[in-house]
Amino acid sequence: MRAGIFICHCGHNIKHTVDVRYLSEYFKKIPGVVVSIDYAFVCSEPGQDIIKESIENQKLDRVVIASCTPSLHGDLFRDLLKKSGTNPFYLKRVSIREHCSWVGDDIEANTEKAKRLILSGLYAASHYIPLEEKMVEVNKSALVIGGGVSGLSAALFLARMGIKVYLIEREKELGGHVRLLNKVWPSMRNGKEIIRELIDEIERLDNVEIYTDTIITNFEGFFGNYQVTINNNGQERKFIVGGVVVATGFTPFDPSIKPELHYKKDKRIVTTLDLEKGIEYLELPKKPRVAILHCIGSRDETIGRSYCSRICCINSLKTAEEIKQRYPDSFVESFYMDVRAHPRGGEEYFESLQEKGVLFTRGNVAEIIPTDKNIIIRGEDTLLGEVYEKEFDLVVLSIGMSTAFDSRALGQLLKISLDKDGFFLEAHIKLRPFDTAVKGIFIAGSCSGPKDTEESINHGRASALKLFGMLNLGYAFVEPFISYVDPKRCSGCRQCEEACIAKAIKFDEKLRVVKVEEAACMGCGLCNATCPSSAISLKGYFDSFIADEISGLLEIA
Amino acid sequence: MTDKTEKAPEVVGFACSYCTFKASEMAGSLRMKYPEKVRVIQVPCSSRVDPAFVIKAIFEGADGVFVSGCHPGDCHFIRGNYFTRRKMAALKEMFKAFSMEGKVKLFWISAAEARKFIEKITNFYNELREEKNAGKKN
Amino acid sequence: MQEEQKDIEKRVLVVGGGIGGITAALELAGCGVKVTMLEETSSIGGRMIQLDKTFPTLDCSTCTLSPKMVEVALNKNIELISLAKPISIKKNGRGFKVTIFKKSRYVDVKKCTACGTCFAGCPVVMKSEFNMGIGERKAVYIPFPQAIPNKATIDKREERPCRAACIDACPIHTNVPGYIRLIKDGRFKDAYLLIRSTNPLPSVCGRVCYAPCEGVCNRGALDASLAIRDLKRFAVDNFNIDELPVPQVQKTDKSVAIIGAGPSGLACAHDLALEGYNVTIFEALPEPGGMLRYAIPEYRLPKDELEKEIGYIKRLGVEIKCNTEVGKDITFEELKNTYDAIFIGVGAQKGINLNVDGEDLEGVMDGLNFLKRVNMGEKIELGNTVAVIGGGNTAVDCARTALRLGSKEVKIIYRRTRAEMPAAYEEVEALLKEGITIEFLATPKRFIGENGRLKKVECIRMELTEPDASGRRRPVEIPGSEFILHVETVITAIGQRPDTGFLKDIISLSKDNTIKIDMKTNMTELKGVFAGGDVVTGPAYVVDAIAAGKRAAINISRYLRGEDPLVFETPKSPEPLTEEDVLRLKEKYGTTSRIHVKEKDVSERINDFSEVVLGYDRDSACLEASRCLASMIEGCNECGECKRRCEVGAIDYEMKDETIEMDFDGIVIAPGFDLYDPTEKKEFGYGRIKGVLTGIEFERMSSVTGPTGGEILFNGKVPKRFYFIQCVGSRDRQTGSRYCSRVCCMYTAKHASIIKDRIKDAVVYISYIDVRAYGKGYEEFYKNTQGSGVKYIRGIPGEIIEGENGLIVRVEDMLSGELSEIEVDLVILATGVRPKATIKELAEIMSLKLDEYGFVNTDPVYPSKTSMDGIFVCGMASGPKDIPDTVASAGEAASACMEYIKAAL
Amino acid sequence: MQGKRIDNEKIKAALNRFLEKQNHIALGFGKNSIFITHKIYRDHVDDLFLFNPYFSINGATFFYRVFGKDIKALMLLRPCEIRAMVELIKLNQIDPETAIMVSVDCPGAISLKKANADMPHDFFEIKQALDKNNRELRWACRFCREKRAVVGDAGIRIAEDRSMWIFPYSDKGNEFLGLIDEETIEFTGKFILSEGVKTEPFTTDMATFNSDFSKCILCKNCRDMCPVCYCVDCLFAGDEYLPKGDALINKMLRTGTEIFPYGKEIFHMIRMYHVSQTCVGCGACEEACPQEIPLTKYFKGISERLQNLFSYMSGRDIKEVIPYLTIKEDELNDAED
Repeated sequence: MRAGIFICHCGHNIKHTVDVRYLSEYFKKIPGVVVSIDYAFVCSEPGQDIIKESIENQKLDRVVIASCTPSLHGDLFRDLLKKSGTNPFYLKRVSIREHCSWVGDDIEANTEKAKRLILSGLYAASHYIPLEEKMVEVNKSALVIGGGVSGLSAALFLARMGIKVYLIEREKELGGHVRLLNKVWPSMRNGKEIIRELIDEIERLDNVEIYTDTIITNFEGFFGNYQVTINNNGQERKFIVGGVVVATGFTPFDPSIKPELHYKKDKRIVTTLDLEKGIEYLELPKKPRVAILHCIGSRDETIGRSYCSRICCINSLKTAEEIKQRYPDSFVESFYMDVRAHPRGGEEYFESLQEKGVLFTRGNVAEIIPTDKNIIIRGEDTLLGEVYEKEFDLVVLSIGMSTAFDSRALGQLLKISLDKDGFFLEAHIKLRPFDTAVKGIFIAGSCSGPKDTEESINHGRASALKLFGMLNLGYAFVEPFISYVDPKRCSGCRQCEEACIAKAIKFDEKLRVVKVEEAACMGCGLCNATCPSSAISLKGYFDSFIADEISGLLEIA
Repeated sequence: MTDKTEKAPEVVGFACSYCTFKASEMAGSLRMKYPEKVRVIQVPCSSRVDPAFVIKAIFEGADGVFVSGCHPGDCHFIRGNYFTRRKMAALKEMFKAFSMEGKVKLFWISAAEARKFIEKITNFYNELREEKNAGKKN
Repeated sequence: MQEEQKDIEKRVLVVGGGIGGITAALELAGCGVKVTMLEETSSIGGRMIQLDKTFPTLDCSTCTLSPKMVEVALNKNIELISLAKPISIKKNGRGFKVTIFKKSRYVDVKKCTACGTCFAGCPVVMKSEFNMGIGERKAVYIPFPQAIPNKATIDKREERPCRAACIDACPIHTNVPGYIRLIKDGRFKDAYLLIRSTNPLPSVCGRVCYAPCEGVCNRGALDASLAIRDLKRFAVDNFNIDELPVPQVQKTDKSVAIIGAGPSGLACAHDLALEGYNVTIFEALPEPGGMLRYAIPEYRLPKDELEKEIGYIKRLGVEIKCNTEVGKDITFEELKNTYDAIFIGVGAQKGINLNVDGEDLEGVMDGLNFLKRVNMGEKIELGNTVAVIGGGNTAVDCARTALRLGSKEVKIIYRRTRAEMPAAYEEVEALLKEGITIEFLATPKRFIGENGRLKKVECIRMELTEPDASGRRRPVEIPGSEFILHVETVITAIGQRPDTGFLKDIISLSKDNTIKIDMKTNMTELKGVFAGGDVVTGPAYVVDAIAAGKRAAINISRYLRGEDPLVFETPKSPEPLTEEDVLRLKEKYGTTSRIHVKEKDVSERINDFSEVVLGYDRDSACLEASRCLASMIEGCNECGECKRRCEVGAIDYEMKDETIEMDFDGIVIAPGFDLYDPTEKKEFGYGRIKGVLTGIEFERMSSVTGPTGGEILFNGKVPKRFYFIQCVGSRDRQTGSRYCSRVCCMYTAKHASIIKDRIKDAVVYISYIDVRAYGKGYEEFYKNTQGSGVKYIRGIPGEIIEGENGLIVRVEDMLSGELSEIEVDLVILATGVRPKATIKELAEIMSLKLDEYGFVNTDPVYPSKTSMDGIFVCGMASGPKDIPDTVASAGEAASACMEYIKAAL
Repeated sequence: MQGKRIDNEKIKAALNRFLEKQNHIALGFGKNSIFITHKIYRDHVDDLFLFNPYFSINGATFFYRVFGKDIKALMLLRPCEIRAMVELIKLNQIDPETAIMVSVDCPGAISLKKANADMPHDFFEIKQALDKNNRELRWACRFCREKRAVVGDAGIRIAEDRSMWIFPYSDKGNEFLGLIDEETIEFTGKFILSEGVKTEPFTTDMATFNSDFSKCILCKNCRDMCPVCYCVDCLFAGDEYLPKGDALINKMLRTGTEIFPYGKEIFHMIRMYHVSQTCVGCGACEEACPQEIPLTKYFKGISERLQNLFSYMSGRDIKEVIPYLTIKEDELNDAED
C-alpha cells in the first residue's frame, strides 16, 4: 500500500481545534503512508494540485482526505483521483470538520479524535479494492399489466417513446372502468370516447402488442430481463421485458356484502356504477325522490375498510346532477359524513349542486326499509340532531373501491408487497408513489389506492416515464456499491435471498450458491449482515473495511 | 484523556447514511457539542450493521456501541431498519444475559434531528462514564 | 444509437425547485435529457423542506427530501441555477429561447466551503424566510443546513447609501457600520464582540480615541456625523468583560518578547497570544499601560477600565513583567537569545524642551512628566496660576489636570489659532467650559524667576504667514509684541519623542530617536526584531499604536511560521459623498441632529478626577445608532465583515446580476404556491392578536429544524390549549377562493397529532366544515388523531378575542348546535393555498392561460398541458395538490415534455 | 390423535421394506464394538436401537449438504437431532425431499466422554438409570426443551402404559407409516414424556464468562461439531475477527496485546449470535470441547432467550421463518433506547 493522507485545515475551521500539523507529522510515521500533508484548503485548486501531483509522483494507491463531511463537494475528489489515473474508489474521505473540529472544544481531545478517525479511515482504505461503474444490458421492452386508463396511458407513452410494449388485460375489452362511465368528471366527456382515443392512438403504433382476456402465469428474472409467461385465452406465450408497469386498477365495492343495504334484492336500490348505464331503465315517477348514500364500502371499519375511496363523493355529486337534469322536479337528498369534493373544481361543483336544490344531510343512514310503495330511510341528522324517517323512490349507493380481485396472486408472482388494505405498497408513500421495492416494477393508478381518472392518468404516465428512463439507453449503469457473492464461500443457505428487500438475489440450483442480480441491487448491505460467513458482501463496505475501521477507532495507537 | 482523575468511555456508533449520519452532519454545522470520545462510522443503511461488528467493538475496547438508523417506516431501503430492529433487539437481549445491558443502544434519528442525536449520544456517554468510574471506585 | 444521441442533446428548462420541480428534473435527467433548473431563492427544497413531518406516516420531511436534493446536485444531467428566473421566453421553432435573470449571490460558490464563519460574524440580522419569520438569519446566510447548493448567499437588496468612510479612516478598520447596526437592533453584546474582534482595547478607544471616523462620517455631510466613539463606549459599558471567554487556542512552542506595555505592545501581545504564542511583556514602569496609564488623566480614562482590558490580555496568557527596564534590568541581548522574536513598542515618552531661558527654574515642568506624577498619585502643588504651553492633547490634559489639582487660573499658551490646535475638538470645548482660557498666537520667550523659582513668563505675540507650498501657515513672531504673564507654574507640552537610549549600538536610530522599520514587514534591520507605534512614527494616537501592534503581530506570526510577510496594502482613503448624493439622501432620510452624550456638570467635575463623559443610556444609543446611513437599508450593507472573515476569499461584493440566454426544447414549470395571508379575515385577528398563528408558522415552531428545535413554545412557555381553524381562505367566497386547498385538513390533523405526541396533557380543538382525508392512509390518520383525544368541532368560529388567560374562541358547534366560548393559548389558522405570485409573471412571459383564481389552466385528460404548446405545468401551480399528487403530476409533466421533445425529432 | 401402535420389530420391518428401494438409506442408532452409536443402513437393518443412552455427536452434523443423488434417507433420531435437521432444511442445507425425519421420544443421555459401556438401551431402563443417578445426565439433557418426539415428519412416542406409537406429522411421515403393517387407530392415552423443563432466562456476567472460557484454546471443535454451524467457509477463516499470520502480528503490534490466543471472546460471542435462532441446545459443542468448557450453558441459554424474543423455537416447524429473515412492521416498539 502506498497511501497519501491529506489533512485539510479548512482555514480556521479545522485547524482551530485540531492540531493538523501534529497529525500530518504523526501519519508520516505510519507504515504504508508515503505522503502526509496538511494544507489550508484541500478543496481549493492548489490543494487539488497537491493531491494530483502526489498521486502521480508518489504513485499513491490509497488517498485519505481528512476534511469536511463526505457529502460536501460531491464527486470532486473522486473525479480528481480519476483524472490522476487512480481508481476513484481508492478514495477514503474522513470527516474531521462536522464530526470533530466543530463538535468538540478541547484541542487535545479533538486532535486525538481526528487521529483515530483518520487512522480508521486509513485502515479501512488499506483493504479497498478497485471498483468500477458497470453497465448491464436491459431489454428495451415493457410489460403493462392492465388496460384501464392508467395502463393505457402508460403503454401509450412507452410506445411513443419507442419502447416495445406488451399490454395485457384480464377482461375481454380494454378500457377498465372508465369505459363504463357515461360522463367522466370534470370534463364530462364520455368515458368510452376517452378510452377510444387512447386505443386508437395505441393501435396506430406498431410496437404495442395487446393481449386481452389474458393473465400472467409465470414471472421470473430481474430488472432489464424479466421472463414473462402469459395465458392468452388458453394459449401460452412467452416474452422478455425490461420492466413492468402494474396498473390492475380496482374492483368496485359490492354492496351485497352488507345485506342491510338490500342491494340486488330490490331493484330500486342501485349503485352509482349501475347508473352509468342510464337512468331510463329504472322507470321512475316524474317527480322522483332520490336518496344518495355516501361512503358505501368506504370509511367503514365494520367491514374492515377504514380507507376513504376518494372518488365517491364526486361520483355522488355527478349522480345528483344527472338526476336533476333528467328529472328537474326531482327531490335529491345526499346523506354524507364529509363531502370530500377536494379535486380541482370539485368545491365549485358541490356548491352548484346545492344551488340546484340538492339537499345534503350530514349523518349516516341507520336503516333502509324497502316497502311496496317506496323505500324508507331512517337515520339521524347529526347537524340538526334530529332523527328522521324519509321516503324515497330510488336509493343510490355511492360505492367505493376495493382492491382488484387478483392483487394478492399477482403480488406474489411479481414479488411485490401489498399494504394492509390489499392495495400495492409503494416504496415511499410521498416521494416514490410509483416505485415498488423491486427495481423495474412500477405501480400505477388505483391498484395502489383509490384514484380518480386524472390522477390515474398522471400515475400511469409518470410511472411509464420512470420505466422509460431506466430502459431508454438499452443498458443501465450499475451502482458501484452493490453486493457481491464469493461463490467459494457461499453455503447456499439462501438466508440473504429471503431477507433481500429488492429481491435482487437469486439461487443457482446447479451450483447451489446465490447470485446477485446487479441491476436490481439497492446496495443496503442487509444481505451482508445476514450472511453468517459474509460470503455475500457489499462492495465499498466489506466486513474487512468496517472491522478495521472499528479497530482504528479503538486501538491504542 | 484530558481529565486524569476520570476514565473516559470510548463510544463507537454506526450511523446510516440517509438519516443519522445526516443528523450528525447537521449537528456539526450547527456547532453543537458532544464528547470527543464518541465516534461515528458511516454505513449505507443500519441494516448493514452486522451484530458481529458490535461484538468486535465491545471486545476491542469500546465501552458502548450504538446503532442508529432512520425511524421505522422511513428507511431509504424501504424496510432495512426493521431488520436492524430485530437484530439489535436480539443482540441487546444477548448482552442483557451477560449483564452488559446498556452497552449497546439502538436509536432512530432522522436527518433533521440533530438535537436528538446530541441528546441521545451525550446521555449514552454520560451513563457509560458513570458506570465506568463507579466501577473503578469500588 | 444515432437517435439516442440526439435525445441526449435535448434540453429542458424546469422552473422551480420545490418537490414538483425536483421530481420533474430528476425524471427528465433520468431519461438522458439535459435539464436546467431555475430556483428563485438560494436553495432548492421549496415548501416541503420547511415541513417538519409529512402526513400520514409522520416521517421526517428532511429525511425524505434531502436525498432527492442531493441527487439534483450530483446529477450530471442537471444544471442548477439558483437565484434565477426566466424573464422572457420566445418560441423558436418548436423550441424556446429563454432569457434568464440571474441574481448575484455575492459569494463564489466554487470557493465557499459552507463553514458558516461569515454568518457568525454578520451584523445584519434578518427574519428567516425558511422559518417563516419566527427565527432569524443573517444578511449572509445559508437558509438551512441541508440547503442545495450548500453555499452562502448575501442578501443584498440595495446599495448602501453611504461610502462607509468610517471603516477606511480607522487605522484598525473597525467595522463601524456593523456595530452601529447591532446597537440599533439592541444587540449590544454582539456589538461588543464585533468591536472586540478587531480592537483589543475597545474600552480605551471608546473613551480617548481621536475618532478619525467621525471626521469623515458621510452623515456629516447631511447634518452631523455619528457619535461613533460614544457608541463604541456604550457597547463596551454594556458588556462585562469578565464574561468574555478565553478562547481555546493551540499553543505553539515559540515565544515572543514585547518591550513596552503601552497600546502597541498590548495589542501585539493580545493578537499573538490568540495565535498561541507565549508572550512576555517587559515594562520599565511599575504598572502596565504606558501612556494610557501615565499620560491620560483619570477623568478621561478611568484606571479601572484600563485595568479590565489589561486583565483580559493577562487572562489570554500574556505575562507582563513590570519594573523591568530593558537595558537596565535585563539586556536586549538576553532577550534576543531567549525569545524567538521581539517587538519594540516603547512609545515616545520624552518631552521636548522649549529651549528658552529659565527652563530649569523650579515651577517649570515637563507636561508628560507632570501627568505621569499625577497619575502615579503624587500630590503636586502648582499654585493658583498655571500656564500650559502647547496646543495638543497633552497640553489640554495638563491644563485640565492642573485645574483639578486646585489651581484657580489656568491658561494655555498656543502659538497658532484654534483652528490649528491638534487637540481633539471636544476636549478643547470641555476645557473652555471648565473655565480654562487659551492665549492664542503667543509663545513664551523666557521664564523669569526669583530665587530659582518661577514668577513670570515673558511671551511674544505671533501671526500666521500666508500658506506655504505645503499649505501650512507658519507662525512668526510680531516683533515688539512681548508681554508678561504672572504664573506660579508653567507646564510645557509641545511634543515628545522616543526614548530609545537602550538600543544605541544595537539598532541604528534616526535623528529623532525613532527606529526605522521595513514598513512592509514591520521588521527592523535586525532579524526577528519588530517595532511599531510611536517609537517608529513619532508621537501619534492610541489607535495608531494599536494598529501598529496588530500589524506587527501578523508578521511576527508569519515570521515564526516561516511564511512570507503579509504586505499591507495601502488602505482605501475615505470617500466623501458627492453633492448629488447629499441632496438625494437628505431628501430620502431627512436631517437629524446628533444626540450628544451626557457629561458631568462642570461645577461638579472640576473638583475631582471622576470621569467627565457619562455615556449614553440605551434609548439614546439606539436612537443615535439609527442615524447611521448604512443601517437605513434592508439586507446587506457591505460592512465587509464576511469578507474579512472568509478565509477562502469567496465573498465578492462586486458580483453583478446577469442575464443569460439559453435555448430549450421544452419547458416544465413548477413554481409552487403561496399561502393565504389571513390578515384580511379580521374576525381571527391574525397579525393583531398575539397567539394567532398560521399553520406554516406553527410548522416551523414545532419543527426539529426550527428555531426552538422542536419544542413548542409560546412566550417562553409550553402552551397547553390549542385551537385549529380549518378552511381559512379556502371554500370561502368572501376571500374569492371557492376552491378546496386539499392539504389543510391533513396538515391540521398532523399538527394536532404532533401536539398530542409532544405535550401529553394538551387540549386540542379543530374547527372544520368537512374533513377531507381522501388520500392513501389519510382516513386512518384522521381517525387516529380523533382517537388520541383531539376534539373536532364542526363549524368555523365567528370570532377570536383576547381574554384574561388566553384567547377566547367563539364557535357554534353545528353538530350539537351549542354556542360555546373556548379559552385557548394558541389559535392556529389552517390557511389555504394561493397561486404563487410569480405565476402571473410566468403566465405573462409564456402566454399561459390562468383560471379565475390564477392557477394555470390545464386539461383534465392531459393534466400538465398548458395553453402553450411545449410548456408543461406541474404541482400546485395548476391547483392545490398534496405531496404524492404533486409528485405524480410532476412525473406526468415530465412525460408530456418527453413526448413533446421526442416528437420534434 | 391418529397413529399406529408399534414395537421395535415392526419398525425394523418397515425399515427393511423402505430399504428395498434403490438409493434408500436409513440413519439410526446401531452398535459399534462397544457403544450404541449412529449407524447408516444401506439395505438391511439388523441391530436397530431406537434409544441411545450415550450422546456423542448430533446426527445432523454429518447429514447435510446431500443434494441431487436421488437419495432418500430415513432418520430415526432424537428430537434434538431432528430439530437441527429441520433448521438445516430451512437453511437449504438439506433437500426436504431427501430426508424423512422420524423423531423418537428421548429418555435423556449421558456423555460419551464419561461413559462405560454399561448403560441399558430400553427407554424405561435408560430413564430409570438416569433418574436414579442424576449425576450422569448431561447438562443439555437435564434442561432439554423438547424431549418429546413431536418434531419432524413423524414421531415415535411412548405411552404411559409403556406401549409404543408412531404418529405422522407430514405427508412424508404418512408415507413411512404406510410401510408399517398396522392399522391407524386413535390414540387416547397419555404420553410418558411431558413438556420440557421451563427454565429461567439465562443470565450471567462477564466475569463468569471469562473464567469459564479462560481455558479455551480456540481449537474451534465446538464450531465443527455444531449441527447448525453449516457454513462451508467460516467467518473466522478470514482476518477480520481472528487475525492470523501477518494480520495477527499487525494486530499485536498495533494494540500492544500479548494475550494468546487472541480473540476467543469475539469468536464465542459472534458464534453465539450466529446460532442464536437455530441452536437446538443439543450440547454437541460441549461434547466436542477438549477443555470441558460448559458451552451448552451459554449457547443454549442465549439461544433460548433470543428465540423467545420472537416466540420462535428452532426446529419446531419447517414453515416457521428464521426470525432474522423476516420482519413485522408493528413489533419491538420499545427497541429504541
